[in-house]
Amino acid sequence: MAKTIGQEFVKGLWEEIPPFRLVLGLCPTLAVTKSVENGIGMGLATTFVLVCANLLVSILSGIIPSKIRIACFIIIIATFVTVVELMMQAYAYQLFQNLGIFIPLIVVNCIVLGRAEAFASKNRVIPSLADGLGIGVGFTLSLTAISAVRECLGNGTLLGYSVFGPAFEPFSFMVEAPGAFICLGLLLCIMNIIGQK
Amino acid sequence: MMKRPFFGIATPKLKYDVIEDVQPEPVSVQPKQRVTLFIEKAYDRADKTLIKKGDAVARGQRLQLFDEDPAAYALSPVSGVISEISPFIGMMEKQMTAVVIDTESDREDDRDTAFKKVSGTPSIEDAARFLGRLPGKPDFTQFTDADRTVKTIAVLGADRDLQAITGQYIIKSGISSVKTGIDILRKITGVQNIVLVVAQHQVQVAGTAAAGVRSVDAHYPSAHPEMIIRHLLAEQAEQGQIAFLTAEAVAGIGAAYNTGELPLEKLITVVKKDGTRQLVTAPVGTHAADILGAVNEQVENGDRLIMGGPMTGDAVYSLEHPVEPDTDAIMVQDKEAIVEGTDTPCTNCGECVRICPANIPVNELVRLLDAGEYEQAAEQAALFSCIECGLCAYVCESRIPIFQFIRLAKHAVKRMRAAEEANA
Amino acid sequence: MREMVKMVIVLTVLSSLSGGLLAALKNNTQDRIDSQVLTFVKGPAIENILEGATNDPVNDRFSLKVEGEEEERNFFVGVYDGTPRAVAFETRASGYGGDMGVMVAFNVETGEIMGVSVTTHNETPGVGATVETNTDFKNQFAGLPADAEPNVKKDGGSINAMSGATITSRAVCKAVSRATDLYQQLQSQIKDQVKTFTG
Amino acid sequence: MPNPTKLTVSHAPFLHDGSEISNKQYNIIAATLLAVIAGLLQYGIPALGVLTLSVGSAMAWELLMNLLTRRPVSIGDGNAALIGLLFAMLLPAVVPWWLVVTGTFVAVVIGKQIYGGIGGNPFNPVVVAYAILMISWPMFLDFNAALVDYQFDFTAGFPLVLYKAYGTAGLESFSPGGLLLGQQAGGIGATFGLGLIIGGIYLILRGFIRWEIAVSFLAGIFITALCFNLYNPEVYAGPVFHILTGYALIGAFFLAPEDSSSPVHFTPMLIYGLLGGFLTVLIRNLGAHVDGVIYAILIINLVHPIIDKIRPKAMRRVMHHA
Amino acid sequence: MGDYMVLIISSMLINNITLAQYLGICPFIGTSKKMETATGMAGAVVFVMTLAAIITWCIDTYFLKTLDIEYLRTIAFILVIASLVQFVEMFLKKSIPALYAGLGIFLPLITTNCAVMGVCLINIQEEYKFLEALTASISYALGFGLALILFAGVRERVILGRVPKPLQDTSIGLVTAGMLALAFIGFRGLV
Repeated sequence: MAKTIGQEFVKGLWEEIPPFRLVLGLCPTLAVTKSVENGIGMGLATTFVLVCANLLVSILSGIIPSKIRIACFIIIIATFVTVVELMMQAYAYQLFQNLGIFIPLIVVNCIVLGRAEAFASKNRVIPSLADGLGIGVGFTLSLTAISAVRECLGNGTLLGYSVFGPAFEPFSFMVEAPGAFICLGLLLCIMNIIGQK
Repeated sequence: MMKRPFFGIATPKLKYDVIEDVQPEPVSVQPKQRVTLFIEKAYDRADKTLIKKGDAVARGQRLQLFDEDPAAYALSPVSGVISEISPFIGMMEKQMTAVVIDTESDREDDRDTAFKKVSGTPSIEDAARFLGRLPGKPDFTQFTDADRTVKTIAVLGADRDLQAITGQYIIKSGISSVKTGIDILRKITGVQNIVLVVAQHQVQVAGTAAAGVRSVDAHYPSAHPEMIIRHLLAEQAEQGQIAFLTAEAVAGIGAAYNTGELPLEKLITVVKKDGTRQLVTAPVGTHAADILGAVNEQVENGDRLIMGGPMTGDAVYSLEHPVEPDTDAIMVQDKEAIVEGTDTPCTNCGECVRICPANIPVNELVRLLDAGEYEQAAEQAALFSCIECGLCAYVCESRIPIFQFIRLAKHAVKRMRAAEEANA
Repeated sequence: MREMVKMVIVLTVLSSLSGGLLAALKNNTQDRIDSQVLTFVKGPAIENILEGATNDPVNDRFSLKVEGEEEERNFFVGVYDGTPRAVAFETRASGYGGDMGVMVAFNVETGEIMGVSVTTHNETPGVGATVETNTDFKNQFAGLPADAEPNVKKDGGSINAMSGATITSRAVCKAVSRATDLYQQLQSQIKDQVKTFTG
Repeated sequence: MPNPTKLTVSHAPFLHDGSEISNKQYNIIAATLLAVIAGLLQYGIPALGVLTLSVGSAMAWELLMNLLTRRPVSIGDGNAALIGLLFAMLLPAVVPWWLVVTGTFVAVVIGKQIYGGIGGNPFNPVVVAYAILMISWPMFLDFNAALVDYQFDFTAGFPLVLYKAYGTAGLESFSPGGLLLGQQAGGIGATFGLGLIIGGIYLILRGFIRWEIAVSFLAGIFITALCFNLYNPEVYAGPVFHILTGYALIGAFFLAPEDSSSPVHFTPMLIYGLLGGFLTVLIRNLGAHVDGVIYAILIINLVHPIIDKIRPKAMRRVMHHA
Repeated sequence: MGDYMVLIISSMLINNITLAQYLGICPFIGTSKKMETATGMAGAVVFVMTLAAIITWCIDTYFLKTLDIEYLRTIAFILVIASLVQFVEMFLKKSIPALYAGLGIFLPLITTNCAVMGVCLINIQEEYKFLEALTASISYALGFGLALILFAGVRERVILGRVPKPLQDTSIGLVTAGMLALAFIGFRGLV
């Protein structure tokens, strides 16, 4: 039963990769994946919060009375979200502008609270760290993949560099809201097909 | 004949066939060699049956299967010897018992007299005991069921299904027997209000039968009991207050008490491949092959033989299939004329919804059934409102066998509910 | 009871720790955030309208108190050929998707509008949002006198609205009108302040 | 018994009215012919190219999806061809080939096949495809730009663009008769109003589309446009103009009544059509889009499952059941 | 009056919270498989979102802004929303059990519904005045409810279709939601 630290980490990259396997955190997934830059930024911000929150929750889980544990988790998560928010304003303002209210909204991202509640509060520090890091990296990878598809098709660029050359007419539907939904739906289908094999 | 009209703006209407003014006498057919009878009871205790293989039976004799179950019986239409008793699975997994009797022509005059002895004093118990398998299959449990009080009897002199003219012929030629039957029914059931329901053109003839007369209009399925209640007898539409009997059954009851003899010749409309019709009388239990042979109808590989009408009958797999007490028609369809069902999904064209006489949202229903959501279909899409007329499948452009889907679903839901009740 | 006390203690300690941490972080990043906001939010718009200025207008700014407003307003100075000739400041008006900010630059010598540029907006992508790039629309404001009250043609003015985005166009006009009002009100103070920025 | 006759056994009912999916699809294709031929005469070879490419690629996508999903090949039912045809009818005569192929991909694969093929799609595939393309490449679908190389003996502008830009002032050169005969710029098969009306009436009479939807859609346009027109005739064009321009007629007869994405009960069909017409004019007069038909149809497609719940109660069974 | 009309239509339809602003998508996908659940969730969201938006607006304006501690906004808001949901749940359970029976199971889900928090933040970001914030919140909530119910209507049908296996459930749900968003683009400019 007991998984090694490595396994805890790796499961976030495939078995439980959000948002494909763990269908959670759809809002930021759809909202910020217009460009790869935003996708990675959002992924890293979430990873930071996940890791820190998991770490602190697993340390404090002995002290926190179970009745108010959710409230405590929320305070912890919200603190780290605000830290990210402030740091990003100070050092990566454009990214902060692009991500908009989705930075404060990490606080209600079900993935973060879910990991704190379901994993970190029941496990020791090191596995919790690995879990948070794994899920975080998995989330970042997913966001990068989705945003790569959307940016390539919708804008003809990748990280700002032109991919298909000037003759390509960007399929700008992909960067609009309906395109985001349809793109994620089809990617999910592809994941399902791969997963079946 | 039954194709969609070129201009299809209005909902198609299927018209009942009307009997001709000059209708030739029915052809009388006798079974060759053997007849087959069905008893509606599972053949599960083979050693306890009252009738055994090799028993000699007389014409009109009650063939009861088990001692404790007097409702499970058949009436032998011929004299002969029982050559086989075997289980038979009918539609919807219905467990039945098939009894095959080899006819013996030299015992033609051997008649069973059990009924004659009681026919002087008509009673509902005797009627249920002897007359329940007369042609037309009168259902006497309607009157003996403790859960319901019948206040009106509707005698159906119109034909329920398309193309058959059996009911109309009974009204045309046997109205006096119907009248006698009605009088006897009044006596034995105590129900005074008896209504004769006939096709429009027969109202005058029916008026002589001294009963209230109602007429159904010319469009299918207005002669369906549910539709008759809804449109003609709505004022008495409390659950279970109306009992239905066919005119043929009522005429049979009349004849039986008049003569003391059980009438066992079933009147059947044979619809041939070319669409022409022939009336036939044959004892209940006569095999389809005998009847078709008598009217010179050739059946080839791939053709379809239908016991009953084109909308609600059952296609059978053997020419040896017998005429049952309620088989009003036998239809042969050429293999070229068969429209096969398909597995195409519903296109939501809505023809079924517009033609459904029970206002069922058939498009939704068929989607639910296709997805296997039977319970939900019963709750949301009015599965049990279906009166099983078959019109939805008739107009379906995807050619989905909707009617069969519905019957299967009803069967499944009923079985599920029964299982739940048993467990509860 | 003991559990209750424990709950209260844990919550209090946690909250105060969190509050303290954030307060400290906030104090340390405050200045950087302020300059980041100026650079990235107002910066592009200022550079856009004060094109060709030899100084860095985002740095060369002064603030003035406007009557009836709590906070001081920032004014950005553009230096051309060694003389501080232009001043730009932001006004707001409500557009289609909420408030939008418009940076308006005035030539202090002639009193004419030098240009307008949108700083923040929340307009519909593909419709009102084209205000960011629609130079034909924005160029209509350049050269208007400082007492102008621009208006779209539909409302009887002289400005051609962007097609399909009347509300956004209207909001820009309104913001520019506010700017001209403000400029006239503060003209003398502005001129005094601008002079201090010599090359 | 030796060698018994083998009978066909199947389920009741044993009669069928002979209607079939392919028959309906081919009839709808036939009904578009007048409008399509008029479009071909007007726009020539390029239009023919777009048309054949669209129909061909739509069928190819359908075949590909049939193979991928391992389902019976369904290109024979004509639905894919019809989707391709209707899609081409909406396009300008001059569009790049990849736009056509992408469009039919969206229509057939995303609009229809992933919902399980014919009958599964909650939205009209053609409309979905066109709306998506309109978001992505509006410049290629701008009729005035696309048709700039053509010389016509009538005002070759897309009436709705002129209307959007200049109000009723830009519409003097259009006469109802001219519009009816296709003297306007527009989609390959969407300009010849008379042809569309004849085709639509044919389909209604044959029962292949529901008159309730087509008529109420046009009535919705008429009433709404009339209200706007009466309120301010200077700014808002009259109802006849609205009905005869853009995709109003093709929408009413060929797009809105698509079976799978429209209701089946009587009152819902009327509501569906009226709402569609109302939204069309609303979007044209007030909205950001030049032609409201596409979005109006998407919106009514969206609400159709809910309005289709307005239906007569199913009959209560009264027979006694043992 | 006209401004409020603009605000209502733009918040409800054009800038629909889910279909244009990507908020509240998890419950949007999660509770739309059945019409009944969708209606329940829609009701609960309208109720909680309006309350939460008003309370957080007041806290922000009269507390955070006056004390100049706006950087604590995220913490303050999430705590307010979480306790509000708890309180509403307790209140409904005691005083209106009928409503609780309908909405009860959806209430805990709302805490992590980012649409609620999102609307609170939008109100502050847009610098709405009290009445504007109230109007916008109700319209956003109604917009969410409307989209959810329409989506459930479509989805009930799609679920019964023969959707290929890998696309079933969430995958086809997202694609359908995309088409919903596509339809809502039609409302652009309609004010």
